[in-house]
Amino acid sequence: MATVRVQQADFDIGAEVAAVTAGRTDIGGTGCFIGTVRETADGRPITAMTLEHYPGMTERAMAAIAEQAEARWSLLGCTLIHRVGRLTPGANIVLVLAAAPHRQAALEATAFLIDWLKTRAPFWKKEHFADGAEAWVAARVEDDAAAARWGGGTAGRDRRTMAPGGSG
Amino acid sequence: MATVRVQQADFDIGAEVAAVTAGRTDIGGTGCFIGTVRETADGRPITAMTLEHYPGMTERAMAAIAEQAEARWSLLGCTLIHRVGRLTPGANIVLVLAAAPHRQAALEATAFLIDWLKTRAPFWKKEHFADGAEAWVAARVEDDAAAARWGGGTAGRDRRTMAPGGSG
Amino acid sequence: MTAAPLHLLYFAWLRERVGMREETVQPPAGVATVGTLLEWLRGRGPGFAAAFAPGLPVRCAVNQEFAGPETPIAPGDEVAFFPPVTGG
Amino acid sequence: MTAAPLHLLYFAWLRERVGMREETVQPPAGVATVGTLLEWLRGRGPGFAAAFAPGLPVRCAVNQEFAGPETPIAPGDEVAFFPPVTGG
Repeated sequence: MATVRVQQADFDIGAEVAAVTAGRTDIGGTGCFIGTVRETADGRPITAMTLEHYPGMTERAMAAIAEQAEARWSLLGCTLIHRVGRLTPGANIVLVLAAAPHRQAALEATAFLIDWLKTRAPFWKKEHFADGAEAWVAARVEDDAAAARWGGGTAGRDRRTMAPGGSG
Repeated sequence: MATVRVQQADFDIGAEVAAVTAGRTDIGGTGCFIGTVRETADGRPITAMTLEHYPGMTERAMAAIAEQAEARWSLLGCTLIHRVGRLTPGANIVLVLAAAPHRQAALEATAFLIDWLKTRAPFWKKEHFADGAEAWVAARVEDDAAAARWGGGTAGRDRRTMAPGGSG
Repeated sequence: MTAAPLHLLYFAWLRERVGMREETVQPPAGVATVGTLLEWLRGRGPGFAAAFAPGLPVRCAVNQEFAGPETPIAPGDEVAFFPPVTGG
Repeated sequence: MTAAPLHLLYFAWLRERVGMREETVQPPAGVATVGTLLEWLRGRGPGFAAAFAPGLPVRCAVNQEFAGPETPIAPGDEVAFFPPVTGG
């Protein structure tokens, strides 16, 4: 049903929207989100970002997230594309599409998909700063809060504590 | 700043996204909504929809709505394109784009823009049913409620009562 | 601001009922607000009576800004009548 | 389910600290959960001690499903360790 892809290459937004909507007359609204690399991270200029992922698990996690959205909002189309590898400022990172009979469902599902993608799909970002330093991006509390507002418990989510009194 | 257009012709989603984002490295997220003609209205099959508007006022109202969104969410890009004339099922009606440093602003602004567009821009839809009947679409209470959640009072909004004890 | 030449516009089913898209009118003295203009229009014939019949959801804009029945009208104003908007 | 040959994967800064992307290990008897596996890994050398130092935000998946310290591990399982995810 859903289109789920992990790729190094850029994506074509118009082509992806067309793939979901072309020839259909039951869709009333399509929501879309495109995430792009910013030139700064916490105010420090970056030259690039490297995205690493867990091949196999990533596709499974993305398919599970899409399936959740399709069921919750009776979606008529759903696309999740996430890029990996080295990306420079201005480059596309992620594309989310959700098509539904009505706009409320399409827009809510779009927000849900990107919130869950950020907290449940195994991708990791490393930032390369202009001064030569590099650092793995830390998970943001705000992203956990955004994901939590959709409920759904911790199934399919990375656990908060690995070892009691121990390793974090 | 914002791109605001009323046109009979279809729009090119990829080109419009590119127009907002190309060459920029300060955008972290772009939200998008595409409204399309459905093949049924309240369960009755339709063959087409005709969109009428108020030339001059439409562009002013759309520009005012975009300006609100740009100010509220510090948008880095904003596009509103609305088609008019006769449109058949599956055709695009409206495109909304909002680009911001972060995704929350982009997605909220996208929802705001389509909610306000539906209640504050002078467009009217007539549905042409498969059985030959036709009818002007009535305003939906749900759309008023969706628009009201953003506050902003009644400035720029059509009034609810035209004449006390009288004409509507 | 009593009698004034006005440019009137009608949209959607109001346009269909009054049978025209636009016109220029010279209302009598005393027509100085949207509400009084609407009362006067209602008496101009069966099409106008049907378009502005009490209870119908009629909206208005004066010089391309949404207006209410109390909104004043002045010579040369563009006054538009239409149903609640349904775009998007 | 005590001793078991496991396929281990490391991502992001865990990968950098342990100095490898993947390996196959045969942990001693008693290593039957993610938590006990992690304790054992921590003692395998300085890189592992740095990767699994107490207080670091380490996450885990068993057979490509997110797991907790109590999650059992069985022969042939694929067990991955990584930081909290930061995609999107």
